[in-house]
Amino acid sequence: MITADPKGVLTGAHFIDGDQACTEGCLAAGARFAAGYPITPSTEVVERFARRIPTVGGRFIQMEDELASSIAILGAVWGGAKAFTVTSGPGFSLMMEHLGLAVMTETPCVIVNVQRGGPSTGLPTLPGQADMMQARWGSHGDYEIIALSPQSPQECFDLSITAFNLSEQFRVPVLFMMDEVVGHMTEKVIIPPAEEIEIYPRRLTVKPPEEYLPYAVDGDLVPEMVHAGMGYRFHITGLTHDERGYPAMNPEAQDKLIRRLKDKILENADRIITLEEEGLDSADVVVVSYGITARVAQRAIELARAKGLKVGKLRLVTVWPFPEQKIRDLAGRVRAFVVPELNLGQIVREVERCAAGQARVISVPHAGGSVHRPEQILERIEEAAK
Amino acid sequence: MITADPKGVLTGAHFIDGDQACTEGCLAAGARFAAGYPITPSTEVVERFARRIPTVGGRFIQMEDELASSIAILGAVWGGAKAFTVTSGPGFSLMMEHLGLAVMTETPCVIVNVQRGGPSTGLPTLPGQADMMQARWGSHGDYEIIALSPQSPQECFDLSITAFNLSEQFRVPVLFMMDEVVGHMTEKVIIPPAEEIEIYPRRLTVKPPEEYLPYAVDGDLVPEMVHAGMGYRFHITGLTHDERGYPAMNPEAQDKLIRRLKDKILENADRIITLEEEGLDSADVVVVSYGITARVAQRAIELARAKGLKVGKLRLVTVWPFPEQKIRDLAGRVRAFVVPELNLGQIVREVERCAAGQARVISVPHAGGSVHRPEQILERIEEAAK
Amino acid sequence: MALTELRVAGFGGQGVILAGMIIGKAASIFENGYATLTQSFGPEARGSACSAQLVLSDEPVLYPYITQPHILIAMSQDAYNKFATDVRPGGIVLIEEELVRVSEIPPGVKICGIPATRLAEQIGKRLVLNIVMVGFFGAVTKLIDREALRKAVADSVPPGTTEMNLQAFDRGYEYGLESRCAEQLPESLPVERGLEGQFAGSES
Amino acid sequence: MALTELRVAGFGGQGVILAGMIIGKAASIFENGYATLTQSFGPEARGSACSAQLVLSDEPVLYPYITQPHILIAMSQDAYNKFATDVRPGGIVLIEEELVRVSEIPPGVKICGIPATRLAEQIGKRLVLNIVMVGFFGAVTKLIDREALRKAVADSVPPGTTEMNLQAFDRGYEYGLESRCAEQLPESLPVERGLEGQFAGSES
Amino acid sequence: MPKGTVTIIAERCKGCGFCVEFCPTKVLELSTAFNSKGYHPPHVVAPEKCSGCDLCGMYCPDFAIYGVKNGNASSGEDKKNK
Amino acid sequence: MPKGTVTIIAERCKGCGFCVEFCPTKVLELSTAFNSKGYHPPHVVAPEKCSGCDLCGMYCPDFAIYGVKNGNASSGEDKKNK
Amino acid sequence: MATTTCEIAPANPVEQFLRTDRIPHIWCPGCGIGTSVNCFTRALIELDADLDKIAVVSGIGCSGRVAGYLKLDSFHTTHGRAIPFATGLKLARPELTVVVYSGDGDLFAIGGNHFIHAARRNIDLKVICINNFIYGMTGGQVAPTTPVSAIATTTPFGSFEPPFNLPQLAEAAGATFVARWTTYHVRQLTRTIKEMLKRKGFSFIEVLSPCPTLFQRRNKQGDGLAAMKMYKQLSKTRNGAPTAETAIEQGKPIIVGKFVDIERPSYLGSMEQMLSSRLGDRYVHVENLEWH
Amino acid sequence: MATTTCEIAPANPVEQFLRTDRIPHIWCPGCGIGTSVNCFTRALIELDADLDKIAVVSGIGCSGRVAGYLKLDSFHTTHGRAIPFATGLKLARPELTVVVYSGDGDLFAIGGNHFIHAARRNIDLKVICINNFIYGMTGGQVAPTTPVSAIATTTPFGSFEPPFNLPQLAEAAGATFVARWTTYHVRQLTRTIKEMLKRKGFSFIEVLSPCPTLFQRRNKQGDGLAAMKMYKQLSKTRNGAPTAETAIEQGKPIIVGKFVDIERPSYLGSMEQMLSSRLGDRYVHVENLEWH
Ligand SMILES: Cc1ncc(C[n+]2csc(CCOP(=O)(O)OP(=O)(O)O)c2C)c(N)n1
Ligand SMILES: Cc1ncc(C[n+]2csc(CCOP(=O)(O)OP(=O)(O)O)c2C)c(N)n1
Ligand code: SF4
Ligand code: SF4
Ligand code: SF4
Ligand code: SF4
Ligand code: SF4
Ligand code: SF4
Ligand SMILES: [Mg+2]
Ligand SMILES: [Mg+2]
Repeated sequence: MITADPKGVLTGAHFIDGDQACTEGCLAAGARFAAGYPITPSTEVVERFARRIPTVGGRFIQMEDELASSIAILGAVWGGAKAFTVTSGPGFSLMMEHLGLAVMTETPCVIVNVQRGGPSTGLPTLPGQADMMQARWGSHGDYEIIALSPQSPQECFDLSITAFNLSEQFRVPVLFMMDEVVGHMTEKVIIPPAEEIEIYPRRLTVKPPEEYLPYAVDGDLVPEMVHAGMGYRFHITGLTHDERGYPAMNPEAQDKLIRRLKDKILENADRIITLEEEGLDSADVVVVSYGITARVAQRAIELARAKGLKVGKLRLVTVWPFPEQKIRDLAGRVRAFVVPELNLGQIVREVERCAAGQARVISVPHAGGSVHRPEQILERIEEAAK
Repeated sequence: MITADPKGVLTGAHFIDGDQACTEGCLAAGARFAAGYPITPSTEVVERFARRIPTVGGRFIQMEDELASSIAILGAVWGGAKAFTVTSGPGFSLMMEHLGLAVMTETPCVIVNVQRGGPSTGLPTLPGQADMMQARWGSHGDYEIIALSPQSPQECFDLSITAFNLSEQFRVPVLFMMDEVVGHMTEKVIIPPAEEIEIYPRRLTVKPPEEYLPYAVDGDLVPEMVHAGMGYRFHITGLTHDERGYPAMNPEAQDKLIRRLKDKILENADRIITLEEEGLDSADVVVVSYGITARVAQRAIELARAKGLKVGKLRLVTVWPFPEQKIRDLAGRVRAFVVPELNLGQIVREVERCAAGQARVISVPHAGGSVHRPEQILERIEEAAK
Repeated sequence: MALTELRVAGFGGQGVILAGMIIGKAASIFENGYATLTQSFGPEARGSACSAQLVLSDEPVLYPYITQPHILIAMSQDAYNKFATDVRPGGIVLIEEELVRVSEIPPGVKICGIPATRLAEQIGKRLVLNIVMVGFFGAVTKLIDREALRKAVADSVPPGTTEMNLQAFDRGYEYGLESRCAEQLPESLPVERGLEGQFAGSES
Repeated sequence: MALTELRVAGFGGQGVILAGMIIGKAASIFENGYATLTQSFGPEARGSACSAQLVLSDEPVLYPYITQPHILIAMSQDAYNKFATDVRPGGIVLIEEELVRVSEIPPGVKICGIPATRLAEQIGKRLVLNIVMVGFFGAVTKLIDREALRKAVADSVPPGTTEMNLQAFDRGYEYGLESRCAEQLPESLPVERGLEGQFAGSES
Repeated sequence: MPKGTVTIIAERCKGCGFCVEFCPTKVLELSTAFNSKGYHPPHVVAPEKCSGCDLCGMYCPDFAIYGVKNGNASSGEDKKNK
Repeated sequence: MPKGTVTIIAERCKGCGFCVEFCPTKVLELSTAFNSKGYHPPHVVAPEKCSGCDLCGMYCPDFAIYGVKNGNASSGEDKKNK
Repeated sequence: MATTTCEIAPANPVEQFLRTDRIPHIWCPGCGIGTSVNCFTRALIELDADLDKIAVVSGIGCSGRVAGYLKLDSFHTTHGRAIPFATGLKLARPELTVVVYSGDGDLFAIGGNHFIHAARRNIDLKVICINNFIYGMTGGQVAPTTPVSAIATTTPFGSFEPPFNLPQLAEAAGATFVARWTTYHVRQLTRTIKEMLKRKGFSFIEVLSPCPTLFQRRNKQGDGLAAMKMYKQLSKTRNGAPTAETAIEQGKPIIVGKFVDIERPSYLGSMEQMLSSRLGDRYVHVENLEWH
Repeated sequence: MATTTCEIAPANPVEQFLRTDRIPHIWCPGCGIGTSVNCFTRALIELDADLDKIAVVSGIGCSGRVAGYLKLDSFHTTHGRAIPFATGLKLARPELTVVVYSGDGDLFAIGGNHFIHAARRNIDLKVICINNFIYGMTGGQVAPTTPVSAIATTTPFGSFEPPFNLPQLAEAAGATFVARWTTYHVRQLTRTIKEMLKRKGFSFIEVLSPCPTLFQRRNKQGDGLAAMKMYKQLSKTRNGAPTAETAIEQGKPIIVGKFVDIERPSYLGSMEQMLSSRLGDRYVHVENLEWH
């Protein structure tokens, strides 16, 4: 770990919304390139970046569409930058091909999705959390990604740094899954001094070109990178490839590559996953939630506790990789999980799968466009506690 | 149900591959418009369509990309045609936004995905089944679709007709999830006479324009359609909308619409789902499979039975909606499910979820690029039977 | 301050969100409290209903939404109609009195009016009506220190417009200090009826 | 016919798949059996390794892949090297004898060679070498009726080329009827060695 | 009787002033009053000058005004419009 | 000694004939023999005419032939190429 | 009296074309989109067009909302994809007159590829592009039409990307009818729309239109009315001007007029001709692909 | 002797640029792509270019495989997206000379939008488009360059879509350097590539190239050699020809040459200029955005 480049760090207290806090987080993390295409409710992130970056030292380009912005950042990363793009549902759908390319070429980058109501054009100005499964499954083929879900402007700042760090550490695109409420909610955000911000450095090789194999790995399954212009004359392709990065059109190469891409995430899941846990030890009922819904759920939990119920809280700061083991462990000792989401039941399916019949799993769906009323969640907690 | 238009039906025995059989199925189903963009291993479907359609009476256009082809078909449907498009992984990823538009506007259409090895450019000429979760979750927002998985050229013909029928019946895009093996495998395909082919007619309204509400529904939750040029002067939008089809930017409209879009599929799941079952009654172990893998699994099942094991077969002809109830029922009475797939474990997650700890669930993953060796599956069956 | 819920509402173009921002910033940056501001607006850039919700508190705000606001600032008729009945008993409704005709007041709620648009126009820019409203709010509620509010105004408006905005703030504040608020249907407030007359004229 | 596994292999541009198609069609449409043809080829349109696998049977074919073919038709050296050792004992390998140097024959496997490319060139079009091969296959294996194969050829080639293709088929068939097949390393087959000589010449 | 009649739907008006500016005979002026959205709609100051040219109608982005030539009341009615 | 030398890498050749056709001095002809891919590579029929112009090399899509001017053997060696 | 109340007034000519239950619309005071709609509807009136056979397809954006306000068969599709949707619609149902009505960002940023390909193919679409030099709907970001040095939210210090010259791009791609007017030119625009609706082939009208909220005001050009006056003052009609000379540049007149109007077989015409010439009697022509 | 064996031969000039462990390549006999690669590599030799600072970006297609064979920093991206990838690369690391090497389908069908926008912005990219009039990689489907009435697998009865005139489209979009040669013109092509590599701004060379397997043969134009002879015979060099006159049409000469070569500030130059003029000292210029 190194510390942040002070040029990007706007140390101090700010009353800003989640979108803007996200921009500041990316800047603090060292992002000096962003390519974007406007879409409500995410545009403020790149608007602020466009305003800030010329005085920090970097570049922003508004591309012609999301296809372009999602691959321009990959070009920038191979050119040496830390880079990200920002979008919402419809644009996220358009980025799916390049999410796959980033996975396949192991290009560290961050894609921010400020979720709105879907499907299709849906509710452009209103919140949703219905792209959570898309984040995991939206591109063709098998892969694993990392997805984080902030619950406040402060976390939009803090976790976008985490997103970049994970992305560099595991050479994987990290999806920063905000939602319209968090994105447009304004609160105090404290930005610490640069020297208090830890940055995971790019894993550049120290090997000379003759010895360097772009996709050879050691212990933690993550290969070392080089940048264009460094004299390595390397090749990168979205085709299945061997350790040299050359196309290898056979099932053996496929098996080796694709499994490693999954394993580097799954085998490191413990190092990746962050959870916020509270009152789990004595809980009868555990509320599993993420993003803005976690704050609504918190209120419901307090109401339930006030009624004497033993309710625990498990907030998924990291949504993907899914904390399978945690759920399995809890399932053996709690009565039920209650899973409120701003969708008709997405992450609850994972909870259900991992609970494996050991505990009841109760979905508290919501079609989006607003958040739950705490009472809606409370009701289901009460039902679960019965 | 009506019978097929004989103009599109090439009655007789043919030695053709799955791609070509799919074309013939679409033609028999009444498709008179296709828009496509070439991509291996799916291109033969539209190549054949381009050759056939001028003498059948219809139109084909090769669009500039998959974004275009996937929405041109929606335009054609609203103009009155039955229409489809065809692609493979990378193109499928590009179609995700318009899959959502089709869901939202309830536009009946068929999207064929001849799956190859992924992610990214992957293995263009080799098989995979790793877009199965993408089929369900690849577009932003909440929705349900229907996905079918044929196992032979004959089924490429038969089920593409089913795909169109379901699409018309439920006004939902139907995903026809082939794979490279099935697509490029050549076998005898028997095309029956037109009068033996049943076609679900478009649900056009008989109401006069004054009384017609584009998105009002009755019992089965599917609204009636009109075509442009019929005098209804209707409006269609990808925004959340009310019964008039007008944008309605509030959570109530969202709730009503999005739930109905899910419910029309889920509440009709029994009418939609087709399964091939064999030996389930007495089975200890059930092999759950689909597409080409089902044929490989069949061989493994036979080998296992030869060893005296009680193995049942559940082939998912319909993969989505997932046959939850069937798995739940079986889970109570079998020892284990064995789920071979040409991916690192996708549909097995659904099996796991629905089995809810009542039976063991054993994944037989394969990264793609070829099919399983039957012995690989056999081994896991044996393990499961222990 | 104790947890206070506040809503600012009007139509797009009136600077509703900025008004909320300034109040929130004053409370959380220039005083040492916490504020959570959420917003809702229509799909378009301008013209439709728009509102900002603020939760002000001494402690970090958990649940970011308001349920029953203590204070409503209503800058349009639509806003008033939609939100006035939600205000909790004992609360206050601040209105742009030339744009809002007060049809019904929830029991126990005080109504205070200001011709903010007209005052803003007098200052020279109709656009500053929101800042006039913020000043008015400051004076009527005394929830937040005047100086904190002023600093927040200065910190939130485009450079070059600071002076005009501070003037607008002060104008609203002064007006607020002098104004009387009503607790029942104020027959006397010269709202829509007047307009009707004028339009009838223009259409006849 | 009993379940028979067959592989046709060569490089792209040799019409490998079409050869397989014709055999499959003959078996499943023009005789009353079943055939499943699967194919594998490289990413490019032409030039790299390419093979077709056929399972022929009297009953519907379940498992579509071959495991150990009874018959291999090898039209390039690569194809031979890659696939010859898989052929099951008692099986047959048919080779394009000017392109394949037989390095090793699996025990109990018969090798039959034909200069298909040269024969095709004699007929006038190098491209029909695959049809020559099909004819050769028909004569050597007698697995499928000659007429069924001829019909399948006629039914599978572009209109206008039927005659040339049938001629190619017949040429291959006749050659096959006359040819002797070897069951051991055929020192006498004039393969790569000869070429080497020629290239040496051209490079010196 | 003037040659034309102009109709104003004040509640739709957003006070852009296009009609006032581009009326060739200067029939209109913006009023100082607000409508319920807070805009100043136009009012007629010189009715006698109205030619019914409907330029105001063509300019009005809010479909809030239109002119018709007198004695031509049903023009523009589309028979096919059900 | 002729002015140039042409080198043929027969195993790479796909017999397209570009080199033969566009050699300005007609140094080459396609041979009748096959290489192991089944193509007919060129061979040199008039070595004395070769100017080493490398047009054959510029045309050859398969990097299978090239000409160099005699006494110029290391031209084209790139110092930076590690 | 020269004015009347609504009730007894002769109908507002645009009224029959509106989904009046959706009015007031969302457009800002002084936005030019509504003005263009007036021209479009007047053109339909003057043509006495069969309104059942006219379809409007929009993408996403303020301009893209036109489809939603017009009481015609109308489609509000996805951002940038109005043209391929319209292509499918037209090919399935050639009897329809298919109008694509959308914004500069929609048609030329994300949608640029579809535009040039439809122009190349000469698909019989009538494209009306509201060019307000900005992304309106999303709050004023730079568009591929934004003039150099203009302020947009994503070019807060002035845009440094040269904009497209849309008529030139359209012509180079293959459009057979290319015109430009501003919302000041209501009569000319109406006339050109009429012409376009009557002809066959890919047709394109660029309509320069004020976006006071996000373009004019931010660039200190005043309100919508100020923009209209500026159009009036700066425009120079040059019918038939070479499109290479129609770039909109600071300090130069805005060239308006009809620039291109040539005949070339439309896509469907070419298809018909090629297939029937190559297939003869085997070619089966069907007009509308209506499915029953 | 005039010929030598490999071992003792002076190095094949192209060899140093090849990933020789990947040769033989996948291209067909008589395919022109390899010929264009020769020209590109000769241009690099003649320029004595620093090969560590040249990056090649390709999309997907036969032509798109160029990146994979060149021993330079090379990127094989997704279909149609080489240009936006290259844009990101160039903007992050301006020191690189970024060459986009791809096919007509890749750059102008699916990738058309990126092309016109990069041209508009005058991003300093050097685009080499192998135009073989067809989609090679996927087996011969119609491309936006396919001549009318040519047979492709998706136009089995003859294409009826007019192709783009690529130089005209490029110029209309804003390209500052536009040229066309065929693979017959190896010397001219080499020279023009050299010129392009030396200049700044969005540059485009169209290289007409045989695809014997899927275009020539299907259209009864013989093999690659026949195509080369045809190019030789039909080409007419007209440097500076107006791009409106460079359409490739049946029965007319193929116009080749350098058509456009103008100066316009590049995207990065304009950015630099605008930001420093508006922000003065506050603007922080960094050349490469290298992250350590
Ligand atoms: C895929 C996608 N990306 C982005 C958006 C957000 N978006 C909506 S409208 C718009 C731009 C509209 O600009 P323009 O077409 O010029 O229309 P205007 O609002 O200016 O009339 C954008 C970027 C979207 N809806 N979908
Ligand atoms: C998204 C996507 N769509 C389609 C394809 C399939 N595809 C690969 S290459 C290609 C066309 C190549 O044509 P061109 O660019 O002209 O290259 P050529 O092969 O002719 O050199 C297509 C359609 C793909 N890889 N990705
Ligand atoms: S043009 Fe319309 S909106 Fe504008 S002032 Fe006149 S009536 Fe009002
Ligand atoms: S109809 Fe013509 S003259 Fe009458 S008010 Fe309108 S613009 Fe003026
Ligand atoms: S140009 Fe090259 S590939 Fe072609 S014949 Fe000559 S050596 Fe062989
Ligand atoms: S180097 Fe020149 S002269 Fe020599 S063979 Fe090659 S082309 Fe002919
Ligand atoms: S933002 Fe601009 S384009 Fe959109 S409605 Fe307002 S003025 Fe019109
Ligand atoms: S298919 Fe065409 S473009 Fe591709 S390698 Fe072969 S000849 Fe070249
Ligand atoms: Mg716009
Ligand atoms: Mg091509």
